[in-house]
Amino acid sequence: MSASATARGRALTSEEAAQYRVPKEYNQAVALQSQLVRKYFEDLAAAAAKGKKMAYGLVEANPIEILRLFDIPAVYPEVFSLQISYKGGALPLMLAAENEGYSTDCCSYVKSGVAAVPPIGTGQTPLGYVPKPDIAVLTYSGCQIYIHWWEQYHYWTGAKIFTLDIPYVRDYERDRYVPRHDVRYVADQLMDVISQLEQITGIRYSEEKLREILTYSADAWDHWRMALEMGKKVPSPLDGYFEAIYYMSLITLTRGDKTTADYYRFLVDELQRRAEAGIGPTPEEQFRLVFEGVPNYPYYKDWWSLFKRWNARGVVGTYPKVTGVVDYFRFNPDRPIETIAEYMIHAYCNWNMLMRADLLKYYVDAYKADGVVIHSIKSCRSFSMGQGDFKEYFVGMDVPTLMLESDHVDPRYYSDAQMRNRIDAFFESLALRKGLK
Amino acid sequence: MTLLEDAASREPLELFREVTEDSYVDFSWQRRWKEETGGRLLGYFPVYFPEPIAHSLGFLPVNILGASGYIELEKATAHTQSFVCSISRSTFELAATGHLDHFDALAFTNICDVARNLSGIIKRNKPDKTVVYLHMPINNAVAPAKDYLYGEYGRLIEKLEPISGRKLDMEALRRSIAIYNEKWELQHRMEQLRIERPWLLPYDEYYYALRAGQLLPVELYVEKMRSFLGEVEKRDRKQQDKIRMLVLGDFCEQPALPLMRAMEDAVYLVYDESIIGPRWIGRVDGAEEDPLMALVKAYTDNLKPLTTRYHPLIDKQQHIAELVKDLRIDAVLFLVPKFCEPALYDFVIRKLALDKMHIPYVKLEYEESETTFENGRMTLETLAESIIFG
Amino acid sequence: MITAGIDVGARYVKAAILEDGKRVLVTLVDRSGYDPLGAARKAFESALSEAGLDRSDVSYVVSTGFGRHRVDFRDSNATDITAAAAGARFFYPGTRTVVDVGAGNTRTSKLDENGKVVQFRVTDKCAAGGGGFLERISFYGGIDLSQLEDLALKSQKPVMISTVCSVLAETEVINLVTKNIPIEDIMMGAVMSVAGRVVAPIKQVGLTPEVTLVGGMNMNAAFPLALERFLKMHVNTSHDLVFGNAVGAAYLGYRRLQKKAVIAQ
Amino acid sequence: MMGEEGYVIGVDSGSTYTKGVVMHVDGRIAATDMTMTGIRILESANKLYRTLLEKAGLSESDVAYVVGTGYGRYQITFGHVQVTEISAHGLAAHYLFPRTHTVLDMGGQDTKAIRINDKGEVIDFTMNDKCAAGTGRFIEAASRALGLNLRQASEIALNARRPVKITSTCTVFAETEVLEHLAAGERLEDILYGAYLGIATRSVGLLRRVGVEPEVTFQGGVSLNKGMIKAVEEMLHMKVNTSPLTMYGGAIGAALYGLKQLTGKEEMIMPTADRAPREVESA
Repeated sequence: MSASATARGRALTSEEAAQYRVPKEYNQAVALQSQLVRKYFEDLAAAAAKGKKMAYGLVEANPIEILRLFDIPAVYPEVFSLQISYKGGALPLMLAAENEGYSTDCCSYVKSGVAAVPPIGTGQTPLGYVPKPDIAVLTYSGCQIYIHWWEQYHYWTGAKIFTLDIPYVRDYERDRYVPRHDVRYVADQLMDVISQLEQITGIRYSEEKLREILTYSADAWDHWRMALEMGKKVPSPLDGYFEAIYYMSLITLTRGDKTTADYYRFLVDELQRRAEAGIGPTPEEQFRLVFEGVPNYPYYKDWWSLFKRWNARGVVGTYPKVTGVVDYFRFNPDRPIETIAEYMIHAYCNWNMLMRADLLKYYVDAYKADGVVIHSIKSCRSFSMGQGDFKEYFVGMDVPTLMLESDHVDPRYYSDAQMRNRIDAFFESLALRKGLK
Repeated sequence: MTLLEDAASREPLELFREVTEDSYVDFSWQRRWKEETGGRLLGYFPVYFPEPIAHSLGFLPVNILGASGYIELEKATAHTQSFVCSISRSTFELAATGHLDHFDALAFTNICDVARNLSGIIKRNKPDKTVVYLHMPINNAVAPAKDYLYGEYGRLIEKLEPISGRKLDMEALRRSIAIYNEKWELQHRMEQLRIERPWLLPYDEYYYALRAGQLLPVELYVEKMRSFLGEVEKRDRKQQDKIRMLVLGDFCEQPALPLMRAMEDAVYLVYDESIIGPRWIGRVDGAEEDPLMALVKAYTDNLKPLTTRYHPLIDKQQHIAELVKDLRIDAVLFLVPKFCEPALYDFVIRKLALDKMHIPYVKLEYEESETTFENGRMTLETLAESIIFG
Repeated sequence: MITAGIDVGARYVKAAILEDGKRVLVTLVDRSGYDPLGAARKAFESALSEAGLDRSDVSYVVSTGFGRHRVDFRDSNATDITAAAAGARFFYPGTRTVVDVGAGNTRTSKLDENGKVVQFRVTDKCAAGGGGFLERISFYGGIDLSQLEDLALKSQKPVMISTVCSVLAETEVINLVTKNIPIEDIMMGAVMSVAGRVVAPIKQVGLTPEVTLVGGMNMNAAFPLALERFLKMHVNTSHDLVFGNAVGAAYLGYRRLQKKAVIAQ
Repeated sequence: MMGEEGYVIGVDSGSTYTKGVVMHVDGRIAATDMTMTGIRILESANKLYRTLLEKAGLSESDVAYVVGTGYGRYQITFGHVQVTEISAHGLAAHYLFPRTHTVLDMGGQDTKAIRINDKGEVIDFTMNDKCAAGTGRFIEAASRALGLNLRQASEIALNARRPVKITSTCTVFAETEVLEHLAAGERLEDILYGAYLGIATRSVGLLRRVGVEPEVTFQGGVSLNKGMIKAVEEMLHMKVNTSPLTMYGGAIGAALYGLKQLTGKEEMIMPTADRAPREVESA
């Protein structure tokens, strides 16, 4: 007999739900996504083979439009690290890095990122070949460790660092206030980087071309937002956390071209069809959850199934907003440089803790959620430090909140039994609250 | 007798020790100062803060350096996770338990993600407290950085003026810079003393003298420091056969004094990064016609490396190589606060340089609240044994 | 010439009596209890009587371990790392890498050809808890610590247990037990997780053969085996090395006396 | 399904011990027992199940419902249903002390802070961070390192005058801290009580995460430890409920859960008339 069933009435959990998969015809976006991501990695390898200069970029605040302008292929160590971890290949990289003196307290993104490429690694990974950086574009937004990470590359590989200093959204007295001098500062730096890239690549800067790229970005961006906001529907046609994390790959990696823009149109359309057919990520929708925090990649599907078996759907998450808080920011191709500057400022983790708490509160209300799940990881103190305070905040508002702990890349921090225990207990109490039997 | 009269009558070291121990949790000295002088209090989190700005507006800038285990982390346990460094947790505890209430403003800078978020959750729990978060530039090699930081200091002044009821006066600021330059020179003189004749000034005396500089009114401190150093330089003590050691990593969280004492039994700690901010900034150019811009340049143009501040033009490996050479260092101690990522990454960068030079080094994790120090003693004794004997 | 070594550890006091820096006459162990100094005295005295010696026969006493400064009858003291190095060289003169897994932290060191410590590491806080961990694991497995090695050696495919922290590893073991995984595979997995935590510090000091294991882990045949799997290299072990630090301390005393003798001439 | 006769059994398969209770449908506890869990979880659970029937003088047919809880709950195949020990402890605390609103459960591996409503249902809960795991086993290890058993340690701790600070969150390091203080010549009682206070502080921190609302009931293996009770009360600045039955909290809760499923009865409060079987005291 299945876990936590009730003696009378139907079961609240089922292993069928845990294993449930959205019918193929309603789940093509994911397949298409992985196909396009594969192509992205192939193009990288090809470019590297041709001896093209490789830029390393960071997910938060990546000025991908500008790199496109100068036809520089960009590698995102965060992305290849999480993909390696997702494919179960992270542990050897952790150990290799630790043998070089990196502590268990260092971010596992940094460890896998540095250990994957020479001189520590070979560049050969479960994803295929990952080139080491020639140019490392440091977008200091939302994460201080970005700086230290890029410094590691500089001292290990001699990569040249291009610095973009993005001020934190930090004025606690004035809500959502971004001083003018912040935007000007970022814009000035962008122009500085542009002129340096002109020299390196010999390509002239064309504002017109940039506008064109940004128009695609804006288009993709708007549909990306529409897709995520489908989570407001009851029942929700998508899992705004576990599925959205698949969907966010392209907005991060290939924003600014037609293919990507079309992809997000396709996604919105697919989710529409799901909604009309009453299809969602779980057989039915018993619980609606807001997710705060970075996911667990090494056990992604197992972890997800612990929620699915309760027919719980993540209706929205903060993590997909690390590429920019879509609810708040929109691209404006008419002010190309400023709009990129503003985009870089409004990465989720570049928002101060009060704004983050407010956003979560807004999510709970606007997405009619039953509770909040906070996944706290030691690796990312930018995300995690103070999540305990969020818990306090929600306890104060009588919003059920579950705190979980593991890591996003390092498999050594995941304990199946404890995860299950905490998650089951959380749903048991949610069920009581909702009077489910 | 007023607080300042009393202080004037005190032995420097006695005063230094007293205010240091008072600043773990109580800050009663500063509270009395506020009551008696009607001045304002500004508390700031490590590593660097432009003290002269606050000073010129009638604030006593006080460095909040963690409770060093003198407070139970109860609220901190609820609000912050256990993988967060001790100084941040104890600082939150101090704020949450009202020990920082008499500070009119709290200031933080972008030294790390933890300190950044800490500023936010303190504000969330103390909505009425003015909490200023300064984003110090990291792209310091480009021109816009200066204008930006100038504007950022403008933001700071905007927040402080209403509290102090004064407007910023450039002449006052110039005078503040001058007196803080004096403070820097005295601390620099003490640094040199530890480098040349470490046996004259044991670590804990040096530490009290250093920390008091972040707690006392600068005028009082400068006067006391002068007589203290005068006394120390006259000391006649015997040099022991100990190796000369460089300590790196203690730039933010404070190592427990008994740990440092235990280690100094075995070696001479000739240079360290404890309370490095005010020492790192160096002399601020008083001649500059815009004193605020002088403060800005002192930060952006500073080419001394600082773990918590990135500067594109600095080569950290070359710097540690020079440091080891110039200070005649036998071995390096990486004193890493538990869970302090910045220190952990710089460790790797610097160790790579030391490996090339065949300079022995050890890494030791510590927490401000530690109560046992055998690990540290054993580590340094072994190092000394391996260098002196064998 | 008789020299003695007293190793006052966190849990145990070990004593060794050495003759002419060659023959180990006595080694014995006792609980530190809550009077380390008393325990040290007692261990020393019983060692003497066992060797049929008198206090006056002993020309030099070296104390080591974290209670070393409290041993009031010592002639001098050495840290665990220095003592372990001397002990390892005493039993295996070819030793270049020393591994000493204590109940709390773990110490690794690299020696030059003369046995001088040139590089060493004390594990980070999070890598601690080697010895105690296995005790508790056996407890949960409902077996005696002495059975653990036989069980572990039976293991066909040891399970992977987190190497990051002994507390987490312990929880994992319990979870594994609830999953009906063969006990021998769990036990070997546990042993390997302890070994795994030692690999990084060894690599950091620079792995050079011969590798010698000092301390209590020599009692557990499974541990060196696990370590060898990670290092892909032979590891010197023997039951004598359980007393490596005490013997090493006594050996240091012997060398000290020789130096003195040389100076005297 | 069944009348006012009959029994339910709750089995709590924990990391160290498997505990069980037999409960009459009217809520009376008919028998309690415990055994080492060891590596054969189902076996020890089965063994316990039979002893319980024996003790209560019942036969299988008298048992209408069996509920499993604890880490090994999915192994207890003869159970009708499983429930997490968090929900179980909530129900049990309410059963033992009806005015309970906050529960502190200290086990060998985890510490749990649970807030419950007037029916003993879990409103909110939180568990220790990874870096603060293993409370119970730390107390054991510390005592063992000092060559004492838990009871002795607890008695000694009560005589503390100037407790030393044991600050390390990590139990591994707290352990070495204890031993080093010993070597430094600190007094035994002060070290032990210092260790208890350190744990109590962190546990109270956990309670704050869910919000402390009186009464507070202290459960789990560690809650029988007098020194720990004192420390928790000292840090919490209030009395906490404890009972010799408290280590059976999981099992009692499981039984109550079964009772609820069975009779649909919303809540069940311990019949004050009869207290727990005496021998539990010495457990």
